Amino acid sequence: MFLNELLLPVLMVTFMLTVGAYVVAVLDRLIAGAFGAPQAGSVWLAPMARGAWLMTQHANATEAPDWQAWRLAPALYLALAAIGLAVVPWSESLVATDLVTSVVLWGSVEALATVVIFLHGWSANALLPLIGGYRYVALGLSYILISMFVLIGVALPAESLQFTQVVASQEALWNVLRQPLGLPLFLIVGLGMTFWGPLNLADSADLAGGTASEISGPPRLVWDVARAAMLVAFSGVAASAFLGGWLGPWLPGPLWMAIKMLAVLLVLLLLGRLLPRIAPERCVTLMWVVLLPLSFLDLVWAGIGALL
Amino acid sequence: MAVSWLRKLASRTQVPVFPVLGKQGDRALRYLALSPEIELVDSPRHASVLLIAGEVPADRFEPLRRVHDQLPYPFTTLWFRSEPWPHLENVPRVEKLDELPGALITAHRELMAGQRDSAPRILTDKPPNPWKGEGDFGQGGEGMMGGVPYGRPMAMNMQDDIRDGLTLDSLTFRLGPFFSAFPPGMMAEITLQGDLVQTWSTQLAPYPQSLDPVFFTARERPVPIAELELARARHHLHRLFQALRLAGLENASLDALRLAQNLSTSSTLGGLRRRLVRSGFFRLSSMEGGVLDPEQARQIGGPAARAAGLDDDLRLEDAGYRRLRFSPACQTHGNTRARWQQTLNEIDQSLHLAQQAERDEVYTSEVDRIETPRGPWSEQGPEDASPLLDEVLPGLEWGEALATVASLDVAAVVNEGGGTQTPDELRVVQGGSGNVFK
Amino acid sequence: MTLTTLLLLAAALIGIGIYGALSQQSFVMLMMGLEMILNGVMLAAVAFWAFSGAGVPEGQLLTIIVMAVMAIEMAMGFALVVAVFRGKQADMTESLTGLKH
Amino acid sequence: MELLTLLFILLLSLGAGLLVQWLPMRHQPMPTYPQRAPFLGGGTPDSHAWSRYHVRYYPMTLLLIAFEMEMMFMYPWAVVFVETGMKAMMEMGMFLAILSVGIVYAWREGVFKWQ
Amino acid sequence: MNHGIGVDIAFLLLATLAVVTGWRVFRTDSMVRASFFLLVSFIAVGVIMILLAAEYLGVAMFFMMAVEMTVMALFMVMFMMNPAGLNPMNMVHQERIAIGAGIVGFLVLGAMALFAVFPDQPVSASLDPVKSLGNEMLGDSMLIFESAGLVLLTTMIGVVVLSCHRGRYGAAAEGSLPPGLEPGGDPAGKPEEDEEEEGGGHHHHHHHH
Repeated sequence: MFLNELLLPVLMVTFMLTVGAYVVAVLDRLIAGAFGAPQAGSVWLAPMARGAWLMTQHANATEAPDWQAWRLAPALYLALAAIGLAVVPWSESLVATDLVTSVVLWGSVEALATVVIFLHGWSANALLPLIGGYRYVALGLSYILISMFVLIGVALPAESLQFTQVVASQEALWNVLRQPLGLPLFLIVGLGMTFWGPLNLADSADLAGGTASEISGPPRLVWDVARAAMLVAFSGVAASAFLGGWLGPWLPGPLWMAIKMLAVLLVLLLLGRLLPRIAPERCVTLMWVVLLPLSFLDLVWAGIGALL
Repeated sequence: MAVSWLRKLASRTQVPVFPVLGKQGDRALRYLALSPEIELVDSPRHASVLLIAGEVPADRFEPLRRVHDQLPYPFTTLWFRSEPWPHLENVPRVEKLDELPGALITAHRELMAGQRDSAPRILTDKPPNPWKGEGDFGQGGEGMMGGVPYGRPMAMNMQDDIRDGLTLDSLTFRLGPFFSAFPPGMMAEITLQGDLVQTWSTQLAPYPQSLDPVFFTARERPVPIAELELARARHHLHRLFQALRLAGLENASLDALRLAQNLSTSSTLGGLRRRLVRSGFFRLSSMEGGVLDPEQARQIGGPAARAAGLDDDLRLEDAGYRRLRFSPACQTHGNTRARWQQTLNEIDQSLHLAQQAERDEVYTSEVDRIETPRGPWSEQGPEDASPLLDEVLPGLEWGEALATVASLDVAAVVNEGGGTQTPDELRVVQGGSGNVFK
Repeated sequence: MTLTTLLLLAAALIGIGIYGALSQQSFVMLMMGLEMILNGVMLAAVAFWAFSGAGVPEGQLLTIIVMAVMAIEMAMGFALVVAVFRGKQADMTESLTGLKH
Repeated sequence: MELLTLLFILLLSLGAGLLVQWLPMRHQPMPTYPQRAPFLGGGTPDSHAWSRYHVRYYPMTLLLIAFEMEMMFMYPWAVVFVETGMKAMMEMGMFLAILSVGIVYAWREGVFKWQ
Repeated sequence: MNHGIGVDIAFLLLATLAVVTGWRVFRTDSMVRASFFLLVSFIAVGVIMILLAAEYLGVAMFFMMAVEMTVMALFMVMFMMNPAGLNPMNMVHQERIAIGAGIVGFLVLGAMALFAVFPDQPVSASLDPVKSLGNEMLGDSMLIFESAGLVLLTTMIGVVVLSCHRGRYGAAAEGSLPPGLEPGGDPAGKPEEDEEEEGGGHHHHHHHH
């Protein structure tokens, strides 16, 4: 019992955290290379070399930071990614923690991510990180509603708030087809919660790295790994909610899941490379005035679909 | 044991370089942007090597010392075409552009292998204000807001907010001259309330930029229009590179740079432009800010003026251009979006002109009054327009303000040029093969 | 974990909340005190629901309504703080003693 | 039991995150004051960055609090939606309509702009 | 309700966490820390709720409170002087009375908890709390549900009216501000603000930059 209920989940999540973050780094590099970024050396070794360099670099300090919060924020972000990974089902029975309300728990992870990223920007007590943190809150408070509507949409046909049930309800037809608006909207949420690519309002170039502009060495390593791990956790949730999770012919469930997660990751990283960073003000307006009504529409669509 | 293994691995990473740009250092920046082993970073905290590229004038030594001391240990420095400070020992200096990436890699590897010590701190370890021993916990503050807790005073509300009725604390600071989103060498004192610019005063003008030698030649004798127009397009593409990098379109920015490098009369802008339009660069990025009124537009001149609806262009007075039936294209809104659309149109126009001019072998006829990519050059060359920013930027959100700075080409033009470039630089600047006039 | 221990915890939270709401000078900190009281109330409601309400759904509904009260209190409270600050540049309870100014 | 596992995973990853930061830093000296000054491209700030920061989107956050409350009602509704059928649909339609009025009003008032 | 020793330990730890962080809220100088201490207190209570089988309410507590406390932090920082507590401060009044009231409150409520007799009717294991809540909301308590929607709409409108600049000064200042007509001059089209609107003792210097 101990083995099954404690050790196995912990091992699964740890494995996914490390391997997932590595895969994200490699994929992003490959995509950048495909779009013409100059590259040298082995793509496979590069993330490790970078990690090793960050481990040798000393950690920076600012004049009067909020020390506890500053060091806690990257670790907490990593912990949130771990929780996200823990609720992702790999097959009917292979799921780290099968909470009855795991869909809501994921919503909470999204909300808490906003807190953590804000804290990261705030606690450095420096101007550029501060602006980054506040900008992120504008984004974080805007995408959360969209995410919730979209996830409630997938909970409707499942009649449950549990990801295993949500996957099981897609036996006949995947949600990506049943609720065509859902996945695109949800992908935007994913870019938002990892402040990736077009929604990188927190760590942007015009703030010299934003919330990360004052950190170096190991804290930066944890922050980067956490961000990549969050992307993996998100792609797991997206694959379960919209792409039928472990469902699929021929191959075993976990393998299907891995393939689908990779596909979602690929799309996210592509979007990250193709789109420019959105202006914060435009982002808020867009989220509330265009995307939120679209997510209403998605919910109504999902509702009608579930009743028919 | 384990540590040496870690360091060995660390030495194989892409070398994170924080560039400090001196005069004409932007060439090195562009060269490094396309070097595979080098990663240019925006914050010294993310760097292992501090690169001083080009000669830094004496009035910027103090900021340079500050940035130098802001790199976390272990780090090293490299001086490119500038004299290292005498009190720094064993500091490598590099002259040739194509040796630069190699030198940076060596510096990083030696640093990781322990063959080279980390650079020393230059400034004394003192807080900005003495504070030890004051206040309840020795934090240095007094009462609620007074004193200098931890060496710095607290922010106060100094001025009313210019957009919203709420008056909260304003933050005043000086940004630059080594901030990557600024034109090289520019420093400004900025007051923010929230992320909104309240006041902006440019304190150090950007370094005068040197144009392609062909513009200086054109002031002396007629030159082939094709060559002139290619140089113009290249100048604009270099600016586009900076702006796209700032906007988070790293790959597109490298494409712009490559296009600039390999520019020839057969180049077209179509692909890049399509890519920018499709990516939503004109719709998603900060594009509404920095509207110039006609007076301001006249002050700055050049494409920025044409983007604000003024159709001044000295090329109109040139018989050679008249033969090519040149007429300036304009935008009306005068904001950042209009400026980039104008810039893209002008690059396109330049390429077309170059193509036609090459076919018909057209030369310029005017030598006293020429249109540089920065603006008209009649009696005097285009002058520094950075004070204009003080009027344009207040009221803008931070990202909008920086996008506006990137879209305005404010730096003056150096008055004599051409002769200072070494052959390898020319190759880099002109991109090797493409140019038919060599 | 029994009903009694849970109610003691709730009482402790409410006690802290009462202290906060009465002692704090600034509006926003005062609101924190109120939130803390509601925190205790919600815990008590769920504890009753779980241990002596036989799981009637009204118990859960009560908690949700307390949460709604909290949200409305916060939203309106902050809006008022903004409005007051706009007028008086102050966020202290003392500054609102007189309505004439 | 799931909850305890989840708590365990949380503590473990949090601990790992902190440990990776703390272990190499044990022997590192405190950086000098010039290094600790905030990076402003060589410039200096007049004051600490911590201040009464003017959040330009504050009306939006208040709107969100009210809005988020709705989500509390939506989740249980989703679970019983199919078995309740059309009635749930109508009810939620009404609910969403009320909310949309709120958004449209807020938009017209310029709430989503930077104040 | 039967549960293992693990649940008891977890409850004890969480209860301690909730009380300690709850107390720290009023004892820290940094406003951001205060709001996030409150958040931790809420989260601890939320986890206890999940332990009590209120699985939905507990988790909902996380996301509700995460958002509310973020907003709380934003506003605390906006309106409190010295928001990060760089200088220690103690902004309390009538503290003795408040402490007394707090203790009395705790004692009275605690005594009720200890001595009152409550019916012992635990939740049956077969109950699905989320479903029962949903059915209740769509059944008997529908009126509450719908009126909550209306109340929230009123809140939204109230919030917008009270907090928005535009409602008081007209729409001209929204969006980006036009540049000055002459160098260094006032922004074009900026409405003249009504000096009488502003009471209190603060000084205005509108047109000085």
